[in-house]
Formats: sequence, C-alpha cells, structure tokens
Amino acid sequence: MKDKKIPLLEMKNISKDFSGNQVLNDINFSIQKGEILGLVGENGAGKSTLMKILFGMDEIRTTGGYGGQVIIKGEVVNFNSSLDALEKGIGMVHQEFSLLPDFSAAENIVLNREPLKPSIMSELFGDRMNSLNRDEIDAIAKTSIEKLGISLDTSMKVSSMPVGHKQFTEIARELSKDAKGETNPIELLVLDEPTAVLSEKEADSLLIAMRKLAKQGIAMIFISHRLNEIIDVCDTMMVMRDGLIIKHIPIEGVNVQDIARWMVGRNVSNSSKPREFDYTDKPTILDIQKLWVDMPGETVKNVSLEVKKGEILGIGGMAGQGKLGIPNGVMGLYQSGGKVVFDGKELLLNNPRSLLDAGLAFVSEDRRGVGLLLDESLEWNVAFTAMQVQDKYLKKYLKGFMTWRDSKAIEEVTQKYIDQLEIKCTSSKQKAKELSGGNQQKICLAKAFALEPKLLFVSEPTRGIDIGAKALVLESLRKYNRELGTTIVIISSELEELRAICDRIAIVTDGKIEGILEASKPSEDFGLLMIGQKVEEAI
Amino acid sequence: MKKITSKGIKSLIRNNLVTVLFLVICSIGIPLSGYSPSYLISEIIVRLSRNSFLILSLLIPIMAGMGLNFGMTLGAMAGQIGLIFVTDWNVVGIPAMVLAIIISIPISILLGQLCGRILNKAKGREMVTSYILGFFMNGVYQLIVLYGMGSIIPIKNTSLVLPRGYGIRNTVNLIGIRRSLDSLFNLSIFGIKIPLMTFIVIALVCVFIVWFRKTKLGQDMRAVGQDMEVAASAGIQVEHTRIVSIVISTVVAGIGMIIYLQNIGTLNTYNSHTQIGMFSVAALLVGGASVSKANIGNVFLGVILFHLMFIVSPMAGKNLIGQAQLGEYFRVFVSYGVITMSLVLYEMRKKRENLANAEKLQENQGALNED
Amino acid sequence: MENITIIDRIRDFIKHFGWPRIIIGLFLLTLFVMAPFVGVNINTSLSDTLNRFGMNCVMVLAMVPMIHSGCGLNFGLPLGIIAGLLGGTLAIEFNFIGPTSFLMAMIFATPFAVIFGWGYGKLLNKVKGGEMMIATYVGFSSVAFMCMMWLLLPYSNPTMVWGYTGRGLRTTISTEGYYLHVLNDFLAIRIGEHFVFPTGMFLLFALLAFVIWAFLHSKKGTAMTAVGSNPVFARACGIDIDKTRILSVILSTWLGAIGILVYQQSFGFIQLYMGPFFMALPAVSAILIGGASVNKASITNVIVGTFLFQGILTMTPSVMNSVIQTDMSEVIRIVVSNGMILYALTRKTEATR
Amino acid sequence: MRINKRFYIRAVAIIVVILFAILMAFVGKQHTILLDNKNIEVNGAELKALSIVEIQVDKQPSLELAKRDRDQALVQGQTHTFLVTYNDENWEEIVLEKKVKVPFSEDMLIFSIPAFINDIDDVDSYLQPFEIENVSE
Repeated sequence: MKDKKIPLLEMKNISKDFSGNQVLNDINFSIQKGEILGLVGENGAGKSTLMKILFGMDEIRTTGGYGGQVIIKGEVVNFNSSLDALEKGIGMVHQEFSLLPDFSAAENIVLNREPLKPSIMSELFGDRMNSLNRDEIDAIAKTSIEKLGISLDTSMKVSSMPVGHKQFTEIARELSKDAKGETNPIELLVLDEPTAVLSEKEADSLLIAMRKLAKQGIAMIFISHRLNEIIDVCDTMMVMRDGLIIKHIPIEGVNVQDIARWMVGRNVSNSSKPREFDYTDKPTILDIQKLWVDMPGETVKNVSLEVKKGEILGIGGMAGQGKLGIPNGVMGLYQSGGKVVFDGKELLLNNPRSLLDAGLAFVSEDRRGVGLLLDESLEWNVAFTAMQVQDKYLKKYLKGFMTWRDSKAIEEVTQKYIDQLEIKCTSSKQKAKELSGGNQQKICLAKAFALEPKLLFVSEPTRGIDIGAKALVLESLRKYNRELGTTIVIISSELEELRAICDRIAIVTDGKIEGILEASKPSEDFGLLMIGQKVEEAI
Repeated sequence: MKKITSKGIKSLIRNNLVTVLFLVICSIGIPLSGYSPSYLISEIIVRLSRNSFLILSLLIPIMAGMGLNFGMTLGAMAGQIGLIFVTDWNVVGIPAMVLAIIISIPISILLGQLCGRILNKAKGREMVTSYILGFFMNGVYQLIVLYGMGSIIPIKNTSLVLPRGYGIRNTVNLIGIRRSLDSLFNLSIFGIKIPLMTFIVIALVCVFIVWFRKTKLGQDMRAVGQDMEVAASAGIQVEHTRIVSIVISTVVAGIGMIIYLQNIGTLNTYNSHTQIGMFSVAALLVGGASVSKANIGNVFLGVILFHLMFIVSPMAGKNLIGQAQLGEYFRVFVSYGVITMSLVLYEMRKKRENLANAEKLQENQGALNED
Repeated sequence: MENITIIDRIRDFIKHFGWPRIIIGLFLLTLFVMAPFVGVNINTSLSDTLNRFGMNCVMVLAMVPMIHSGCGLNFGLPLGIIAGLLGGTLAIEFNFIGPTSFLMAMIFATPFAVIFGWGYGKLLNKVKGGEMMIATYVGFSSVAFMCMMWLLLPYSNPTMVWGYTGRGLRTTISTEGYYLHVLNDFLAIRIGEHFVFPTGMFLLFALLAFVIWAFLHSKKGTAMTAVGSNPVFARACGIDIDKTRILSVILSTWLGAIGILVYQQSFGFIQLYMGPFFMALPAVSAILIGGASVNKASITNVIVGTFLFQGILTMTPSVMNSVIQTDMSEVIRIVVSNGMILYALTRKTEATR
Repeated sequence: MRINKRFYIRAVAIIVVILFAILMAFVGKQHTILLDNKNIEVNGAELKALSIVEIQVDKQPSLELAKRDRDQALVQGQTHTFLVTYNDENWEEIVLEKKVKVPFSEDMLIFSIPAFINDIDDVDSYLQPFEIENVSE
C-alpha cells in the first residue's frame, strides 16, 4: 500500500525561463504506477520543455537549468542525458521516428543494445568485435512486441513498413530497454503525439496496446492533439497553457469541448480592439482550389480558400497540420499542385518568379533559411528581391544592356525601412546574421514591403522574437494594410495573435481547411476546429 | 516464381547501367582485339589475384556511409614503406611479405586515424576530402622517402639509395619477394596457372568481411552509415566508428598493396600508389557498386570487367584504327568516365528519391479529384 | 582602451586573414629577405614571380564565378583549358601569326567554352551537393577524352602534327612564331638587366578582372552571389537557380580557356594530352591561399592568392637550393597546395548555409 | 580485473607479433655467399686453391669451381650446409660437410674453399664478411 503513497514520478515547483522568457511557471504534478496521464496544450504551452527537463536534455542545461525538483519514487533526480533517465526506467517515444530504414524491426528495437556472442577477437580489439546474437535479438524484439499485444514481423525492414508499424517499433524499442537487465525495467513511458501520423485504425490499435501496458503497471504520459483519444485512453488529464497547469483532473466526465476551451481560453486582456472591416462585399483577390503541397512535416492535402481584397486573413491550426504548407506551396517553395487564381488570372505554380511578378510576396517562417542572406548586408537583404523582380535600384546603361547596382538608392530604401520599422543595427551595411531575431524579422518585412505587393503572405511573424518586437511587427503589418490596402494573409500558431489582428481566421487540420470563422468568435470555437470538430456556424 | 517483365529488365539495366555498359564495351572489344580466350582467362586470373585485395579495402567505409575511400592510397604508401624496409634488410620470400605487412600495419593505423579524423571534420564531402588528402599525404610520403630515407632513416643497401646519398631510387626491384605468394601453391588447369595461395588469402579477407558485418562493430557501422543522428541518439559513438572504418580500410589497403606489388615485382617508388586509388574505385563501380552500397560480388565482377577492358583496348584500338596509343587513351578515358558516371547516377538517384513523395501526393490528389 | 583596440585589431586581422595565409605570407617574406644573402638575384626572382603571376592569374580568376554561385571549387578547370587548347590549336592550324593568332585563339576558344560550360553546368545542376567530386572527374574524363581526339582530329599544320606519321598532334607544340610572348612583350617595361614587367599580361588580367567585378555588380551578378550565399533565398526571390549556375559555369569555363592561352603565350608551349590533367589543383589552392572559402571569393583573393602561391613556387627552388643544396620545391608545392585545399574543405565554412 | 586481463592479452599479442616479425626477419634474411677457390693465407700459412672442386650449398644445385674461380650462392635463413667434394693428390674423392651459422647482419660473405678444407671447424678462417667497395655511379 505504501506504493500508492509515493508516486512514481513527481515534479515539484518546476520553472524554467529562456533568457528572461518564462516558459514554465511553478509546475506541480505527480503520476502513479500504471496511470495514463493525458497532456494537452497548444504549441508553445510548455509541454515539450517540461519533457526536456524530465529527460535532462542538453538544451535545458546550456540555457541555465531549471528551478524545482524532479522526484522519482521519492528520490530527487537530476539527469544528464536521456540515457540516465533510461537507467531509472523512463523512456520516451518521439514524434519523429528515430529508426534506421534499412534495419529490420528487431535490429531497430535493440539498436546499440544488441546481445552479443563473445569472440576471441574482442579480447584483442574490444567488445565491439563480438558478434551479434541474432536469436536473442529476435527473442527480445518478440517479447517487447508481445507486451504491446500486437503482431509485427520482426524481420521486416523498417523502410517497407506501414507507418503504424514504425510507431510500434519505436515503442517496442523503449519497452525492450531493460532486456539486458542493466537498467531498471521501464516504468514510465512518455509518448509525444504518437498517433499524429497514424491512420484511425492504427491509432486504435495503439490505444489498445497502451491500455495493455498500463495493466502491466507501466505509467504513461500521453501527449496528443486528438482529444478523443485522450478521453478514450487516459486515467487523468492535464491541460497546459502559457507555462501553467490549467487543469489536472481525472478524465471521467470531461468532454472534448471542455478540453478545447481550457486549451485556448485566455483571460480577456485584449488591449487592441478588433478591426472594423467589412470583407463581405469585397471582390475575391486570391482563389485557391484543391491545393496540395509536399512540404515535409506540413503536408497540405486538399485546401480550397478564398481571400478577399483588402482583408487580413489569418490561418491557424496545430503544428504539423499543414498551415505552413499553404503559403510555401503557393509561393513555389515546395512542390505543389492544384489551381490558384489571383486577381482573375490563374497562376503558374512551382515558379516563384511568376508569383512575385503577379504581385504576391511572402515573408517566410524560416527566417535564417529562406528569408535572409545571412552573410550579406542589410541593404542587400532589403533590396534584393525588388531589384531582381521589379528592376528597382538599378542604373541602366546601353539601353538596359548593362545594369549596375544603384548603391545610393539601395542605401536610401534600406535606411527608410530601418527608421520606419525601428530596426536596431549599426548601419545598413551590417551583416544580417549579426542582428537579433526580432530585427531580422523586420528586415524580412522590409524586403517584402519593398516589393509593394498586392497580397502579402506572412508566415509565423512573431515566432522566436521578444514581446516588444512582436507588437511592433504586428502593428506595422496592420499599418501597411491600412495605408496601402494590401491584402495580408498571416499564418500563425498563436491564435490570440491572429484574433487580435485578423478579420477572419481559417483553421487548418490534417491538410485541409477545417473551417473559417470571424476573428471575434469565442476562442473555444477555434479550439474545436483545431481538434477536428466542425462547428455549425462555420462560414 | 517471379515473372520477368520488360519493366523489370529495364529497371535492372537502369540500376546497373555502368555494368551493362561495360559488358557491351567488352563484348565489342574482345573480338576486335583478337586475343585467344585462354590468354584472356589467364590474364584475368592474374589481375584478380593482384587487385581484388586492394579493392576489398573499399567495402568497409562504404558500409559506414563514408563513400568511396580515395584515402586508400595512404594504406598503399604504408605498404610501400614496409616493402622498402624489407628490401633494404635483404629479407626475401614469404617471410619478407609477412614482415612488410607487420611493418605496414602500425603506419596504416596511424594514417587511417589521421584520415578518419579529417573526414569527420568534412562530413558530407568525404570523397573529395579523402581524394585531396591522398595528394597531400603523397607530399609527406615524398618528404620521408625522397629526403628522409638514407639521411635520417638509415638505409644501408646502396642499391636502393639515389646516387646523391639519400632518398630512395625511382624504382625498387622487388626480386626477393617477386611472386613469392603467387607461386607458393600453384595449380594449373588447361595450362592456365592459378595462384592458389593468393586466392586463399583473398578468400580469407572475404570471410573476414562477411564475419565483420555480423559483429557489433559492423552493425554499428551500418547504423552510422544509414543515419548518423539516429545512431548517435542510440548511444553509438559515431565519430569513433567512422574512424575505425577508415583505419580498417587503410590497413587492408596496405596489405593489398604488398600483395599487388609482389605480383608486379617492381616498385615505382613515387608512382605506384597514386594510381591505385583511382583504378580500385573504378573497378568497384564497374562491378555494380555505388557510393552507398557495395558487396564482395561487385569486387570480383568489377575486376573482371574492368581489366578485361584494360587488356583488350590497346589491341582493339590498334586493330581498329591502327594506333595502340588510342586504345590506351581510351581505357584511361573509360576509367575516369566510369567514376564520373557512377557518381552522377548516384547523386541523381538521391534526388529522384526525394521527389517520390511529391508524386505520391499528386496521385493522391488525382484520386480525390475523381471522387 | 586604446591598447585593447590595437590588440583586438591585430586579432581581428589574424582572424580575418587566417593563420595559413599569414604563415605562407611570412614564409614568402623570409624567402625574399634571404634571397640576396644566399646569392639569388632579387630582381630576377621578382621578375619571375610577376611573370608567373601573370601566367596563372586568369586561371585563378576562373574560380570566382563558380564559387560565387555556390558550385564550389572548380576542380573541372581542365574542361575550360581544353576549350582554350582547341582555340589555340585552331589558330595555329589556320596559320594566324603574331598577335592576331592570340586574338583568333581567344575567339575560336569562346564557342567551345560556352558549349562545354553549358553542358558542364547542366550536369552540375543535376548533382547539387556533390559538385566538387564530380567536377574533378569531369575534368579528368574530358582530358582523357581529348587525348583520343588529339590523335584523331584532322589537324594538318606540320608544326603541330607528328612528323613521322603526319597525323595526330604532338604532345607539346611551340607557340613560337604564333602567339609566343605577345602579351609579355606588349608595352613591357625593362628595368635594369634582370627585371621585366610583363605589362600586356597584367593589362589583360586587369581587363578581365574588371569585367568580372562589373558583372558581379550588375543585376545578374547580384543574383549569382545570392544563389551562392543562400540558394533557397534566391529561389524564393524568383531567381532561376539552375540558369544562374549554368551562367557561372560558362563564365568559369571561358575564363579557364583564356587563362590557358595567357599561360601558353608566356610559357611558349601548348601542352596537349595529359598536360591539363592536374592544372586545376594549383589554381584551386591559389585562390584558397588568397583567402577564399568554398563559397566565398573575391578578386582580391585572386590577386593575393596567386601572388603568394606563385611567389613560393618561384622562390623555394632558388633559395632553398642555395641554402640546403636540395631541391625540395616540388614537395613543398604538393604539401602547401593540397594542405590548403584540405584546410578549406575541413573548415566549418563560416558562411552560414 | 577484466580490463587487466584484456590488457595482458593485448600486450602478449603485441609481443607475439613483434617476436614473429623478428622470426620472419631471421627466416627470410637473404645472404649472398661468395664461394671462393683462390689461394688464401690463414694464420700465416698459404693455402693453395684446388684445381677443381664441387660445392653444394643447402639443396641448391652444386657448383663446380676451377682454380681461381669465384661463384655465388643466394641463401635464405641463418644456418646453412656446405658440402664440398674434391679429389686429393691421390685422386681420392673426399667429401666434407658442415652446417654453419651465418652472422645475421651480414648481407654478403665470402667462403673460402681452401680454408674450409684446411680446417673445417675454424669457421672464422673460411667464412668472412665481404664488403663491396662502393662503386659510384
């Protein structure tokens, strides 16, 4: 009975900040043996940071550690790596598969923990010269798969497996980690969105496997955006938002609507008043039909969307559902297909130039990768696109046969935006990589503004920048829209941000538009859309 | 039963384009050259015994995902240094070979360590780096052999040293160990001599490689070769594993060079090793290997096809156009061309695989539209 | 404060300039200082250095466009050289003599350079990420291919073909009577007995360098730099990356062709067959010694690098010979040039990609 | 303890390899032995060359040497058998056989047949290192 008293895992007063930015605030919870805890929350709510603390990831230590205590079976622990955590019987199944495609399931399950047959060579050249014990490898793999209660061919190569089997292989790997008896048996398993990539049927069999594991006394922390699954499988659930635990209750009696509300609901503290803009009578400027985009991790399957002239449209949704794929696909950065009509003309997809020529512009979410020439000056960054697409800032000689960069014009325009957007830099000649994230974002905006586009896609404009810069970036977008009437499509994971600035918000789930609502609608409606629940009054 | 369809054959050809091309070249070249089959077979057997060992040294780095180890020339240098010493000490026969191998191994290990460390700093461009490293170490080798030997490193055999008093001569006569391994057990079938002992040694390396694949280290190398990050997250020492694979390759190449030179009988002190890397790589690629995949079968098939081309082309060139020189240039062209082509095909295949996903989505969309 | 700034400045300078360059620079300086003491005529040495600088700088310049567009180091330089060889041999075949022959050689070489460069660029676009290794082998196989062609092509000028068969080109062809020293002697400045400044060669280099510099300031050139700096960015800005890269490869190939002609007019011989085989490596290491990295290079890098590299090549044999009575220049050349390439390849390129 | 054991095993292995290398050097070392049938002075006594003599080194084909002849045999290893057959004044055939250890470090030795016949046990008298004068090229 004492077991019941001392929880398997207890996290006490956990707090964590990244250079002043508080991401976790006084987190307290515990989990018992055999308990399945559902953990839900929006992106950036602090779930993954919490898990990183539990596993002692490098990232936490290099950014100044954390506050509070992690207690396992009454003993305060401080892991230095996930291998340490494993020794105490805590394993994790990551969202991205960490499997070797050319290895069989069994080989992947025992990776780097293979049972060996001793050989003479190992005395001379070290343990790694021992040969593998294939029979035992197979046996270990089979036992851990049995624990899951599923059938899986252990000799099948991962590359030829269906996704569901890959996921099972991952879990079986965690379960097998005590097989050599060198570590404690697995007692706690963290599953980070294991069902995100699975089909419904596959997900069901995973849930069954989870319940089976729980019966064997293994506790689990189950992170998922599919709330129905949480309700189906969990004993207790915990909702996180803004680095706080909002709710931590037994699952009984909880319904999906409640969870959705807890997830997105925010104390009403919207300082900026919603915009007054009537989009209904405006003409359609951009018409997307049946768009698919092959963007890894953000696949768009079938999106149809109309954007009205002069509006600010928000596109929201959970990470990985495909909202980022929409602008990236339309702008030709990833392979895409479908039909896109802009201003009455059908656009040529997969050709960034034709889209820029048509008057579209895009501020990418990947600032360092796509948005900037990090090794070049701010002037280059601001002026480059406009120069290439619209022949601005060029001096022409010999009837345009010879062109020459007009450094004076470039400097002027850069200086203009530096002043306008309050970009902090030593001069317009500074290299882009030397700026802070927020200022880099402003440079990206300046680059797009210099194009004077008719429609501007802005993707995750506030990701990774501090609060002051956030407000400024959003305000400059609004101002730009107000003064020039430019249509703006903002894609963001932060719903509140969208609600503050947009006229309408489309929610993308599973590569499709789940629904479009006016920004003034209550946030739980959006929450429901995000988890794939249609709301009647969706437009 | 698998049904052989025309599509299957097409993909077979596409995946083994280089090999197929070589089959065509050889089948045109052999009749043109006018060589008798028995001559060709005996030549091929000589080449097999001479070169297989060297080429086998390339397999392990490929397994570890490091591509073709052009740095095998480092091993060749180590082997040559071993041979220079035994020649100087006037040791002959099989004992001399064994001694040369024992001398070469520590040098190979040292050079392999160096090579591995450098390649770890140049992940993603191992091949070009190992290639340049071969050139760089050639300079160091010259420094040692041309200036160090006979002055700092004592060489007492005056017939080895240049007239000026130090530095090894351009050619070293290996009369003492010439064919000592090849002629240990000789088998003669239809007048074709088969150096049985050499083949036994080669078979032993093959067995070693097969066994090595089944060891923990071999498994780790395969894991590292597939995905360094996954391997690292499972706790495999990626960098160390990569270094070990290069060390093994260098050691095997060193031994291979000694076997190669005992067959040739003379050592071109400053040239023998420079060409070895290129020819070995070319032969392996001809055998159907790629930058990321190679097996023992590729080695032997490669040696046979590549050297068949090598033997017949001067004669074929002479009979065709009356210029043997042309055939010689042709085979040089083909050797380089083969490597170029394989590398290009490999990169293109990599790209094609990336595009496969988009095609899948498109099909998906097509299905949606039909609904 | 002031003290710190000076130290910082030195540190900055070292960081900016890079240790290898400083060591090589100091080494060269030592050689020049030592030269008079060991009885080497400094005027001759300086004149030789300048001459070799002029001979090689255009080929080093041929590295710049491809590095700028992100194609990496142009190990495929032999391809450009072959275009130059074709131009040179054609000019001689048609019996152009004197300065005209040089001009005609350049003109004949151009279409070949464009065609070769286009094909080569197409190929490199198919193998993005693996350019350098493939470039090396494209160079090698084209040289080997041309070996056959030199035997087969119907050249007939008796100064070029083998005397005894009357067909097939010789391995070395003298440029005497054709374009030997046409640039070297153009406005050459003689100071004293031993010093000659090959003005014409420097003028041509200056012209070509200016053209490249100007090109890099044009719209297309700007795009090229952006493609090399961040191809994804360039693509998002609507630039056709493949076309830009092909253009850069054509430019590099053409410069390689002109480079070998400049080299030959000074050297006095056209070297065919395996001659161009290893010509890429000295050019590659020269630009790296000059401070370029795998994806950043400037005209200054070309000038500094060629001077340092050729300086060492000229000075080591004469000075080292006098000091230790041994000609170690070949070994030093191998170690320095390949060491420099190795250094560049293994360095975490500071350019963020 | 396990590491210790492994250390010893490795040390022994390395020593074995080194010893093996040395053994190989001994077994494989080649000596050139010049077989000399010339007048020679040993301890002040002049020994006459034989008019004709047959000599066999190890299992190699035997060599016939006339007066003032010199021939050479290449031998591998350290101990060698010399078998000398000659006719004395009475035309009686005499066969002398002796196993001799050759100094390891010498590449070239001279074997004097007259001295050998004179005193088969005095190895130093008939087997001596031979230095070639360096002929500059």
